[in-house]
Amino acid sequence: QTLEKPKVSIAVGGKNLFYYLPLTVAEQLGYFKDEGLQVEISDFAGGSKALQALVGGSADVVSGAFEHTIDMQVKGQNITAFVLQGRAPQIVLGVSTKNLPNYKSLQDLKGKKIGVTAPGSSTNMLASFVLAKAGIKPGDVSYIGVGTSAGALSAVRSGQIDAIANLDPAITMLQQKNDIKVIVDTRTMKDTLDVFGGPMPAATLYASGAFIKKNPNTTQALTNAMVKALKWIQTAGPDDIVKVVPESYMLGDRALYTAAFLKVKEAYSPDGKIPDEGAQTALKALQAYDPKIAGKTIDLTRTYTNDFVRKANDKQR
Amino acid sequence: MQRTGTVSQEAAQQPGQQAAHAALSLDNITCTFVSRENRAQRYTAMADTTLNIAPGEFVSVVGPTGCGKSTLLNVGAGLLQPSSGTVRVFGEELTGLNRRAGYMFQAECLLPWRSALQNVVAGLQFRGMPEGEANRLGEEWLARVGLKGFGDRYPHQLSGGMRKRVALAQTLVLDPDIILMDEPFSALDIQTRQLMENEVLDLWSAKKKAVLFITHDLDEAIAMSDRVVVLSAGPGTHPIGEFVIDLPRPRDVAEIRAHPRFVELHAQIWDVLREEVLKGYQQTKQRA
Amino acid sequence: MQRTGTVSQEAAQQPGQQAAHAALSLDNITCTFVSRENRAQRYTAMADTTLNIAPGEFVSVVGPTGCGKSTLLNVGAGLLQPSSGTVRVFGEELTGLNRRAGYMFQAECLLPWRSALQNVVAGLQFRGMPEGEANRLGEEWLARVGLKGFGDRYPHQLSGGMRKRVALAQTLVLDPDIILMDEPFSALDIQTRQLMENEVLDLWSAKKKAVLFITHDLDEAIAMSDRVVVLSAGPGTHPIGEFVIDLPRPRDVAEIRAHPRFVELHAQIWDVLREEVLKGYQQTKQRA
Amino acid sequence: MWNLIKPRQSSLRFWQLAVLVLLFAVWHGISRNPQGAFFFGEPLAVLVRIWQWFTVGNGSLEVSLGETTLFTLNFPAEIYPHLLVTLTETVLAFGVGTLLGLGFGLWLALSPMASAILDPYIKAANSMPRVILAPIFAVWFGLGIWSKVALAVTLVFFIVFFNVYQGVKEVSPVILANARMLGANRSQLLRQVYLPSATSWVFSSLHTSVGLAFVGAVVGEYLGSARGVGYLILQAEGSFDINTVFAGILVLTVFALALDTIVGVVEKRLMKWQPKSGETEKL
Amino acid sequence: MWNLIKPRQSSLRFWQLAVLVLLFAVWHGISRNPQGAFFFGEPLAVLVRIWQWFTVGNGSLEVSLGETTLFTLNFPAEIYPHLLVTLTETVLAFGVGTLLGLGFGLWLALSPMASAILDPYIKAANSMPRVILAPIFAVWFGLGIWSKVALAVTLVFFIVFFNVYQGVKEVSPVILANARMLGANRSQLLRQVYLPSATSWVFSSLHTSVGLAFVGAVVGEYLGSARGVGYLILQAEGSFDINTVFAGILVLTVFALALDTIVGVVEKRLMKWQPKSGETEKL
Ligand SMILES: Nc1ncnc2c1ncn2[C@@H]1O[C@H](COP(=O)(O)OP(=O)(O)OP(=O)(O)O)[C@@H](O)[C@H]1O
Ligand SMILES: Nc1ncnc2c1ncn2[C@@H]1O[C@H](COP(=O)(O)OP(=O)(O)OP(=O)(O)O)[C@@H](O)[C@H]1O
Ligand SMILES: [Mg+2]
Ligand SMILES: [Mg+2]
Repeated sequence: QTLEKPKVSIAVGGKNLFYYLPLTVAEQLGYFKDEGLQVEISDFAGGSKALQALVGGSADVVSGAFEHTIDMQVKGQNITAFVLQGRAPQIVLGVSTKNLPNYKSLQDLKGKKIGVTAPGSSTNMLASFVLAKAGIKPGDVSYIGVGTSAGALSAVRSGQIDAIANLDPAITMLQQKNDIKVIVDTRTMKDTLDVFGGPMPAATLYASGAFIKKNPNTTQALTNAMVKALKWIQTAGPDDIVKVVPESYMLGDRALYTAAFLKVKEAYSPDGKIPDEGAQTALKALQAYDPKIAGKTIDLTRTYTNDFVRKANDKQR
Repeated sequence: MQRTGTVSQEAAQQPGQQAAHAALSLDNITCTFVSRENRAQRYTAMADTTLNIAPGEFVSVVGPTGCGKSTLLNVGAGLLQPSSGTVRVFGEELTGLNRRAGYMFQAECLLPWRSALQNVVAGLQFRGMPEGEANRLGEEWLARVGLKGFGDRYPHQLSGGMRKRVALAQTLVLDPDIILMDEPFSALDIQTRQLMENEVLDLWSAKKKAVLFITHDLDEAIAMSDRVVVLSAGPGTHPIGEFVIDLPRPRDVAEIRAHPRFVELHAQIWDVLREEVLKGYQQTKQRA
Repeated sequence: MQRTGTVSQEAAQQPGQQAAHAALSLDNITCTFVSRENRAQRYTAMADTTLNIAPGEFVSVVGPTGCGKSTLLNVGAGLLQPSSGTVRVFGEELTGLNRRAGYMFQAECLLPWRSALQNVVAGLQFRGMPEGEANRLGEEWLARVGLKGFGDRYPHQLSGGMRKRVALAQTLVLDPDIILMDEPFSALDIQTRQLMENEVLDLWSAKKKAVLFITHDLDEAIAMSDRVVVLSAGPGTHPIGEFVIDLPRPRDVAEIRAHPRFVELHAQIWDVLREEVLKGYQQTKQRA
Repeated sequence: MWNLIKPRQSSLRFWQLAVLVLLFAVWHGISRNPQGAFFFGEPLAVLVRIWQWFTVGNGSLEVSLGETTLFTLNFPAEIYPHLLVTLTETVLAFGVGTLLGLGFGLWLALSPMASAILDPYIKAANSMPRVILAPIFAVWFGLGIWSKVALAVTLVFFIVFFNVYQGVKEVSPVILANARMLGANRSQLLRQVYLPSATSWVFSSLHTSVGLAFVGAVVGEYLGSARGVGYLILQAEGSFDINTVFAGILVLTVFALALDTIVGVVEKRLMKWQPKSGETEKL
Repeated sequence: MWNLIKPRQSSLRFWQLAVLVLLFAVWHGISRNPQGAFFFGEPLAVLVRIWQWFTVGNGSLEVSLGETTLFTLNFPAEIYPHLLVTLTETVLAFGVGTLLGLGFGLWLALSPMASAILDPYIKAANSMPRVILAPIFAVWFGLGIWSKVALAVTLVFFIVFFNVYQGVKEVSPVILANARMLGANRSQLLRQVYLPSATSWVFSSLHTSVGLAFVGAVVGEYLGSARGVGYLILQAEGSFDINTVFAGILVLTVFALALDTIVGVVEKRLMKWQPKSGETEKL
């Protein structure tokens, strides 16, 4: 089997997030090389920038959220996810213990400031989704983009925001210092099912339909590597992770990193399959949140394919 | 003023005949400056001025300070568009710059980023003369104006009089058909001045250029020129007297001053000029 | 040169006595310019120059162009640090600017963003004079230099001679104790020039200022001064002759020229000066 | 033919409009291609979006000082509070940055030792990527407008600073000597000589920094805020609504031009002493 | 006492060093407080990081043209490929931006009609937040260095442009008239009059834009790249490794100063005709 395109450029928005850990594992353990691939991973300031690089044709494949495939279908771009990395969004909603020490229920968040990574991002979506279920309209709270790094921490600690929807490692850092009280934790399957009413596909590898059609072998090779990485993670302990991940991800604090890893471990897909009801859940969530998608009919079958994962799993066994 | 009247009438007939063959002919020029901010604020510096300079003629212009001599030269050089009237250069109507003229400005005009020698050869370079030849000519002219060895100084390292001499060399090295000079020697001491005057006269008599020369020194004007034009005080300056200088050539500017005809002409022109200067001075002393 | 020798020796004795009471005293001044890029490239403009000006004395300096007259004035004004020697102002050693002097520059020096009137009153404003009074004085001085009604023009809207006169008013309106003037009248026609000269003489005789005056016009120097200093040609300029002008005061600059003593002095100074100019000119013509 | 339509003063507006129409036409052409539309949006949709911003919905803005809300402004359409916030930030940044740049520029230009010592540090500060400072500003100045102002100031400041510094050094030595001889003290020299002489330098930098003040404010909002046009743009980008992104840019541009026009008017008034060519009247 | 240690030419380096030490001391002081260390890192750790960058590990850089790899460079330590990429981007952006700015500035300053027509569009372009253009540049120029160069060029260009434009307009009318009378044609006027006269303007803008070229390159990398110092900073920020962020900034700063020094040397050579004060020799 010859690869149509051994040189593959992968775009990712925030490479060192736990959200994209399988990609890093595959890269670091040399799984891509094993498949004969030469990948170059470009890191972007955000998931939407990575997607833009794909649409613009400068990146071949994106490691990004599954929702993007649905979003892009509305925009007339045909994009297909072909391997799942995470089955839970890993987003955590917490309230500031400083500003709201007496937090009781979601109703307390009315009129408050909620920090999200960026307005319109999936953290924003989750927060709106959770609040909507409690009967709070988007206009009743204000969302502030605080990013995923130092800005997010300082916004909570200095009391500039009352609640935060964010990802690891920021969340674990806040939890350790008792800065926030977690109220929704989609790092766990339980909360994910609670909130979304079904499994929620999170990080995937996706590419344009045309790319997949033109380069099936390359796509297969990528999938093989990713599935191998996912399997490795299932069996890996904290010590293994620490060995694999680049030193610089460790934030100078291994204990913190391993603690965070144990929290999110459950969220990684064991086999890379995108569950069919998961796609439904994602669409429902988007429709509830984004009026532009609400009215549209979406052909979900075009947004993902499990063909490659199936073959990869067969091969692994 | 009667005497002057006749002189200027006599002169006034000439332009009509001369205009066709003149090297530079200003015909009925009026120059009105307007302020850009306030169009109502205007000043007519020159009104209905007619002046013709034949090829090979040396014409000096004298007049009270601020009357409009520099303006006249700017018009002749094509740097200033007159409000009305036409300028002709060797019979052709002038539009844009007067390419056949060399102009030595009254104000400081050396290129500050070029050394003295580079300033002198600037015009030659613009005309595409090879470097070596240009520099040779430039050095020669620097020596002629008494600045040999100062070629590598920048303008700010030269004295006021030296800068003027560099500017003189810069203009004359190009050997233009019409030479316009605005108070070229005012910053020089008498002796150097006379040396320079003789230098210019030599050049002029060898090549018979048309020269329009502005000066405040009546001696200088008479000693050098074929004709002296006296301008009235502003506003609305115009020629009020033209005197043909019928002194023998070649002249030495120092010796000619003793010539009896020189003294006579000096007295005549001085008469006209003095009245005009006083008039101008009184005017500005009394103006609103 | 013998005759000059005696004169200058006689003068040379005075400085020693005068230095203590002098308004401005330059003692053994040497000025060497060095190029910043190339420290070896140097030019000694002035060497071992001693000059004292008593309070109320009018001293003129003449010399060939480029000899170092402006440099001398810059040193006196405190704008240029001499390489060696000391400057004293009313007995005190000068460090920094000479605050008691007014300096009319040779180059264009008006503030281009101020109108003529605003330029004249600039110094008054700096001294904190109330606006109304300053403007009244300014208008008065504008009229004195024959520029009444031109107060609202910006410098670029004035002629060369007008700008010079504004600069003159700008300096004199401040009524400084020491007046330094660098070729103040060179851009003016003879008549205006004489009017200005008389204006300056009137002011000087009324207030008895110390004046250091640079000019290329020997007539002007003699007509106005108590003493005329002749500088040698550069490099290494120094006084080579001092002439006390013992003409009666008050003088009218136009009339005094006919005075027999004037003619005599003129001839004496001219003798010294001429040789010097020719020497300077020859030098620069022959220099490397 | 060319002579008839050749650009001249009278047909200036026409030609400017022609360029505008051309730009829109090219844009429209690009947007016919879906790939192009994805990146550049569609001009018509963008204009519709702007129209909606200014007509549909309503907005409100709480003006508060510290913890207490002073008053609440209500607006007839959605865009106003955002626009007001962004404009406030920009104008503040422009003002503060200009003043700081002027002050520092003058100070360092006039004290050669201070400038020699601090020179490398200022240049270092100028080459620091400001985006990285955003979180720090957020801590110091909060998430309100002031952190955005601070970010924009770091852009404006250096541009004004370098030009003022150079402008002051370019003052004609003779004019300076003259003013000193006329008795001007330090502060008078500053106000009456250095500043007027440096005006054209200052204004050149102001034209650049008007634009960069907007850029700074928007990027600041983009990195973390609850309102402002940058917030709208960021939100639209998150949901791949490129039309709204361009609508935001267009609105900002119009206001940048307005601010620049004001700068231009001031410049013209202050520079009226400068010689211009063609001062004779043609009859 | 003050006179003894007062800054003067000879003790300049000492004082610069003193400021540096002071800065590090303050920084160290801040970093004793954990909150401070969180935002500003610890100077010692930062220096260690830099040391490691330059000594530990190895790096390689594939230089490729289009799809084909031309050759692979191998380096003795980690930082070199990143540094090389960023420096290349910066220098390219600086060069291209300066040339474009010069060209456009000269053209518009000398053709008043074109400048009148295009004026609003240039100002509009200058006030456009460049960050938004990053994805578009990625489309046009790919994910390699050229999209970063493009982003940095948009910063450098306008700064140089506005200064050149103003600089050309400031040419002394008399000197210009003199050159024209001496027979200079358009291109000679350009090279012999406008450009030399505008040099100090150009250099003022170059000092600003050296810094901004770095900022542009780093922000470009920050918004999306696979290598470069900006990439390192982005990685470090994502993992809260503030020491590495500051190490990156420090390294960049040093190189920015080096580039600025080169600009300064060129400036000094070209400006040697300018009058300076204190030209007499003190004996
Ligand atoms: N740009 C201008 N705007 C308005 N007025 C001007 C302008 N240029 C010159 N003038 C006026 O025109 C008149 C003539 O000026 P011009 O420079 O020609 O005088 P001039 O004869 O050369 O004087 P001078 O002997 O002093 O050099 C003056 O009154 C001057 O104020
Ligand atoms: N900054 C400088 N660097 C080098 N040489 C200089 C500098 N300034 C003046 N000089 C030289 O010093 C000498 C004297 O100059 P200065 O300006 O004093 O002459 P001056 O007597 O005023 O001449 P003029 O009558 O022409 O005004 C000249 O040879 C000049 O070249
Ligand atoms: Mg004149
Ligand atoms: Mg002089």
